[in-house]
Amino acid sequence: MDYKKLVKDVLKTGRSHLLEPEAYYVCGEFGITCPQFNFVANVEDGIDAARSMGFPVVVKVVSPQVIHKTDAGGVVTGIQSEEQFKNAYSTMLENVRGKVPDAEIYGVLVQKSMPQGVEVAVGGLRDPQFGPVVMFGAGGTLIEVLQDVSFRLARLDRGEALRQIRETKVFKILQGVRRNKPCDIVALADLIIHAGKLLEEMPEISELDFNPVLAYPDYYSIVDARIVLSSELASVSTVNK
Amino acid sequence: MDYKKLVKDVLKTGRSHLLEPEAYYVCGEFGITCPQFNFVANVEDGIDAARSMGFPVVVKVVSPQVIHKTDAGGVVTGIQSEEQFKNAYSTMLENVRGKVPDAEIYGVLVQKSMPQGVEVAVGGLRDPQFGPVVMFGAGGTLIEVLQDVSFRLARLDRGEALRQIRETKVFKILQGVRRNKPCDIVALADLIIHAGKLLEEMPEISELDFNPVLAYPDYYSIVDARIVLSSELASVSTVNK
Amino acid sequence: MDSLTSFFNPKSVAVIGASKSPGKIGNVIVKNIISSGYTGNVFPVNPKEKEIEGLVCYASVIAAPEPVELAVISVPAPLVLDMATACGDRGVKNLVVITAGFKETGKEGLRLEHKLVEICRSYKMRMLGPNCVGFMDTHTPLNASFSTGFPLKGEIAFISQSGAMVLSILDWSHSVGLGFSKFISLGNKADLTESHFIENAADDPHTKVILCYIEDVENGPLFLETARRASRKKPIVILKSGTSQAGARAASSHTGALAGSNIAYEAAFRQCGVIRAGSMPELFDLAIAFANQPVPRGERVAIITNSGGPGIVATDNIELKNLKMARFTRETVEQLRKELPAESNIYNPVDVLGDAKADRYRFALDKVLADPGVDSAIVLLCPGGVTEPVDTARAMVEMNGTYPAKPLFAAYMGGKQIEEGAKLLSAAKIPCFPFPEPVISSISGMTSYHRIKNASGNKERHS
Amino acid sequence: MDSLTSFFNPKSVAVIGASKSPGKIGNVIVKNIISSGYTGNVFPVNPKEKEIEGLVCYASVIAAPEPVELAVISVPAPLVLDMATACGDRGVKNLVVITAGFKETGKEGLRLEHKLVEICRSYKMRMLGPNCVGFMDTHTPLNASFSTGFPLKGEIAFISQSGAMVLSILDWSHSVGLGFSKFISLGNKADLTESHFIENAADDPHTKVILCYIEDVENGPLFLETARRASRKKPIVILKSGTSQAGARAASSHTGALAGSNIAYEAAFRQCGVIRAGSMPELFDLAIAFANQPVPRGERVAIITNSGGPGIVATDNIELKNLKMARFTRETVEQLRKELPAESNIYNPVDVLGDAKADRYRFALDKVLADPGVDSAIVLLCPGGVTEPVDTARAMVEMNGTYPAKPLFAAYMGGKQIEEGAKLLSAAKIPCFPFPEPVISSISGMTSYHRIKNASGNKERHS
Ligand SMILES: CC(C)(COP(=O)(O)OP(=O)(O)OC[C@H]1O[C@@H](n2cnc3c(N)ncnc32)[C@H](O)[C@@H]1OP(=O)(O)O)[C@@H](O)C(=O)NCCC(=O)NCCS
Ligand SMILES: CC(C)(COP(=O)(O)OP(=O)(O)OC[C@H]1O[C@@H](n2cnc3c(N)ncnc32)[C@H](O)[C@@H]1OP(=O)(O)O)[C@@H](O)C(=O)NCCC(=O)NCCS
Ligand SMILES: [Ca+2]
Ligand SMILES: [Ca+2]
Repeated sequence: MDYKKLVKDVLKTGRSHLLEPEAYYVCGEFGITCPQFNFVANVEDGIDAARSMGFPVVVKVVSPQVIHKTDAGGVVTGIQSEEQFKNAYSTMLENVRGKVPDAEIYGVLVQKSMPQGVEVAVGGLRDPQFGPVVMFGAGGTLIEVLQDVSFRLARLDRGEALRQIRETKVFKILQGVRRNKPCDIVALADLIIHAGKLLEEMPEISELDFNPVLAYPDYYSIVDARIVLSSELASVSTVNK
Repeated sequence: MDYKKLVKDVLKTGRSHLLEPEAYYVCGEFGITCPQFNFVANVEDGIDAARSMGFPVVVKVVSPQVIHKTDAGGVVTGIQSEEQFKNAYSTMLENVRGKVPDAEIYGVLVQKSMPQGVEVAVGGLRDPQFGPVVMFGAGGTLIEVLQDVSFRLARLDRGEALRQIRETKVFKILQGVRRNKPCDIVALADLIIHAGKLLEEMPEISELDFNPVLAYPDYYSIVDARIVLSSELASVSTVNK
Repeated sequence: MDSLTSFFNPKSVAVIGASKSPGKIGNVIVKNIISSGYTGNVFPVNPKEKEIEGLVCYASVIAAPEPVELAVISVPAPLVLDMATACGDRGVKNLVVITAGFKETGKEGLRLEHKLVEICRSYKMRMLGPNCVGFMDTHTPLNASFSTGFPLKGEIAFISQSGAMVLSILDWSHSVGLGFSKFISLGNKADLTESHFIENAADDPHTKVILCYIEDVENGPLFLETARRASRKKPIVILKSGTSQAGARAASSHTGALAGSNIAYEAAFRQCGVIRAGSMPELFDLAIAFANQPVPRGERVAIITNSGGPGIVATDNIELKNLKMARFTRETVEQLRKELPAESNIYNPVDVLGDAKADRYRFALDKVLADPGVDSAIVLLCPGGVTEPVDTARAMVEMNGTYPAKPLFAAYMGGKQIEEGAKLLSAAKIPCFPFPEPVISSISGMTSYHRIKNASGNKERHS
Repeated sequence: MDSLTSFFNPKSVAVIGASKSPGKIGNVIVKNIISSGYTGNVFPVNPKEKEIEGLVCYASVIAAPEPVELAVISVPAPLVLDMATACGDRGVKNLVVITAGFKETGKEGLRLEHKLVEICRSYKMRMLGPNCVGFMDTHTPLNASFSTGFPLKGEIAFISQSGAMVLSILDWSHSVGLGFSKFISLGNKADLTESHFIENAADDPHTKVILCYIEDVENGPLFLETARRASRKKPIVILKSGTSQAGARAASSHTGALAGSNIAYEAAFRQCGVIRAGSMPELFDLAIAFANQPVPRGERVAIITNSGGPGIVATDNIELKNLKMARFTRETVEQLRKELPAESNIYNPVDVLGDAKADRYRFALDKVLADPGVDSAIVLLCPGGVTEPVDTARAMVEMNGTYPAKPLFAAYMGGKQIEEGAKLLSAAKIPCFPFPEPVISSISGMTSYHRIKNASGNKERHS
């Protein structure tokens, strides 16, 4: 399906954010790579998916009502075997039903487990005066507290994105502390540029938030993606529905 | 043994820092609590120790030549069973012998595994003009990079220690973000005060570094302790030896 | 963007709402135009008068005997649209609308302002304002404003969204002897905005540094494009207010501006090479620095002082402001060692001691400025029994001439004892401050412009 | 610590090394003592002279006809030990040793300095210096220094490790009309240190604020104890230099000081309630604020302005400096709404509009200062056609009298047009600055002293 149509369709339903698989799909169209994943509707398909991508895997609930998936018990990581998968699958759904009783559950995302990396975050928002703004910073759950972030307007070249990365403290970690190898900072710079392009080309998107992004010596991987649609457009479509 | 004598004896051997079990011992004398541990010389004693404190446990090499234990492969965490223990014990010693060939290995520290908590750090140093200074901040490997720390002179009361904690960004996390319970901040304040007392009473100690300290809603736990002895005194005793 | 030549240097100016009554804005404007030394034709317009301030007065701009390039409108708001239409009919090229009572007063005012802009567009007139003080150009020369006084001639263009700030700074500038090329009061920015004037100032041969006070940017994309181009030619220093939450609220109640977020401004300024001033003093300190001294080619600063304390304070600030203490070559150190008294400090900061007279300062300054490892130099002077503030200033002026590519600054700390020397320095374009910190803050701002220019220069070369 | 009464207010002063030659330090000191209006006995000491500046000169301090409470020594370094011994023998209580050539010159000097201290200790004499400018006390009055000039009488004690800074600030203080209770040049701090003078100033009824410039603290524990006690009585504002790595190197080459680390100083200052100034301008701005206005009881600031732009700038700074914009009570808002023109902003910042005369400022200020939600107020004024800077200043002086517990500040922005008003304000102890930012920085520093006092007050109550 055309990603632009996808977003328009979601807006028509009055939903204000993309589901994780939808978000990965749109990201992919802008050259933003995510770990291998499958969106499944039952445990058997889930096991097939896990087997074909190889353990360990992660499962995550996919539901428009569950935005903070971890808080709702909607995420299980480090699943090593089919047996563990079955348990995790059902426990997770139970958790979610317990915590968010009226959640419509669309299915489950099975995602390849990623090795440990340096946690960073990339995000974007739309400024009324200057248009899309991209954010880079330290990632993980501490991000709001640490405020180790730097901003640029979206239409930036690689040199500017690299300068943006260098302004953060997490940059030192990306360069390799102790005996760790340095991470692929150019790949992160390109991720920032792509996030900016996404915002520029998709006016329906008001905010995006990739956190954490795991950085590796030769690679990066977006482990969670939140894409918020313009609430004006969304509410308008709700009314029209 | 008297902790003061212990430190003097170490100084006499010309060693410039305390081994981890020594450090915990000295800490204990100042009301600084550490997780249950045993210092063992062979794998059998290790298993006994692990069994009596209950799995999971952590093993760490104890050697004056190995200061950055993790870098030398001298730490294995999350040991769940006797079998895993045996493997971990030997693999760890092999690692260390490989990376630091001439390390004298005094034994192995078996320590109760601690649940996840908020990682903070407490430290201390000696200023030529004002005497002991205590540090509090965000912990973990990122500590040097994030520089989320605040300082006080050692002779401080609880109110002052609480103010010190409040000056850091990690304080927000200690208060409980998302759905986490707030941590026991008063216990951390007392830990700072005790660290200060330790420095005041023990002029032979030039620096101390508890990182990470895990903070819990009703508790804290020091997961690693580095205590550096005054290099002047140490080198003097080396000469006298 | 088309040029603003006919705006700043019009062949003729009409004042619509000119008045005979002293103190009224329409009278002040006519007087200001005349007393600024403007050499073009001036046509006061007022249906009730035949003559104002010795000039023939016309009943309407239509009646002006020659083409009108600029019209300054200062009639009450309800008359402004008609006056603008008349100007359009007369072929006026540019308007300055002083009158208040437009967007800043609410919905009805906004409607009126939209109509005013429509009239301008339909006649292809450019407009400054409404709700502004006007503008001043010291090189034309022309004072098309109701200011009290006219600036000294200089090379600073000040573009301000606050009219009051224009009047305050104009008054202040005389007390410190600071010259300007232009003062522009933007008002409501209904047509011409900061972007247009930045573009113009960047190409103005009489302007060396572009100073802005703004509460918002009118057109983000245009600003970005303009500022990026302009910052490659000249330093642009901006004080942007409304950055705090409370400040943004105050700004929107003041101008009705829906400002972008502070992070977007921060990013925008950085990306288009604008230097952001953190305060009003910093804005004008930087203006003085850029207008009077060359941009340093690097971050290595040398300090020459006659007392330890201020030297240490300055050294601390160098590090704080992301500059570096210069390291002298062995040759420089040896020369200083040979000639300075034994107790002097011959490393940076150079301490020429409390009994240093002008010749000792001169010697040290000569050696230090000649050092290839020094990008800029600061002279610190505390008055003492034998200190020679005036002769030391003269020596600095001489050295500033000998090493024209290296910026030179002074902090003369004191009152009466250093006053004359400080004045001499300022007059000779060596910025002189009463404390070390603003000197270093200025050098730091200038050095960041050096980095900006280098970065954009590289970019152009590589792409 | 024993009191320094006989030091600052001695019954008699001997000058050892007094000279007849104009310009020589030993001559300047005698003249300074006389011209400061000192009313005790003055005994010049010089073996070659019979009379100096009209006073009987003695061959030795031993020959002084009456007990000597203070001796100022300004003979060359090799003679100082003998002179100190003679002073001890004569029963002198306090010494000021001007002479340089001690610790600051290296090992040999340090040895000499140790001997000097031994002599003082053995005779129980207290000593300021060596290597200092001396001290001035405007309330005794006594100028026991070789300064040029004498300070205006005031309530600021300035204790400085830099002699040059004493001379600079003294000169500067006259140009801004700032008064001092004491100037103390610490020199090498071989006996008396910052701690002694902080303790003394805290108990001095003529001192309201204690100002220090230091490069290091001489005795950490003593400083902590003293400053903690003193800061409960009076604000202590310190500029500590040598905080950067380069600065610390410069400081140690200057004074041979082995300073503690900056983190220890930062912690020490915070724990003993010292307010740390970030720069020389901030140090003196805070001095002016504390000396002239009461400490605000909280962080809620009200702003009254006649123009939007500076109001927004000030509002931004309030947030930046950890202060809060006051929220007025409904009553205040209603009163402002009723009396001010419709276009005014009646919420904080109150915009009384460009055509505000003194009466409108007066009205708004009265209402705002009466509001229980306001802890301090700032008046911003830009000159315009009808603005009345002088009458507005008079209205402020009146209101300052009506609401003596609430600190009041002004930023008068301009030059000639506001000069007289600004002077009137300063003379009436309402600090007036040329831009809003230093006003807010001062209020912020004062407010942090309010917090310090509250915290230590609570501590005392609870323990
Ligand atoms: C523009 C403004 C100053 C006019 O106020 P004013 O001078 O009191 O207005 P007046 O009604 O007296 O009109 C001005 C002159 O124009 C004259 N006039 C009237 N109709 C006219 C016409 N059709 N053509 C030309 N002149 C006309 C008036 O007769 C008067 O001249 P006079 O003194 O000879 O009578 C006022 O409306 C205003 O906007 N003030 C605020 C300005 C300001 O602060 N700007 C922003 C600064 S940041
Ligand atoms: C103290 C100092 C000023 C003396 O220098 P000087 O005035 O050139 O020294 P002199 O040799 O002329 O001695 C001073 C006077 O003391 C007199 N004197 C000599 N022996 C004396 C004695 N035993 N008792 C009293 N006076 C004596 C001298 O004759 C001379 O007086 P004169 O002018 O009548 O001849 C100088 O040594 C010094 O230290 N200067 C630096 C001061 C300084 O900068 N301090 C720190 C500021 S931050
Ligand atoms: Ca606007
Ligand atoms: Ca010292």
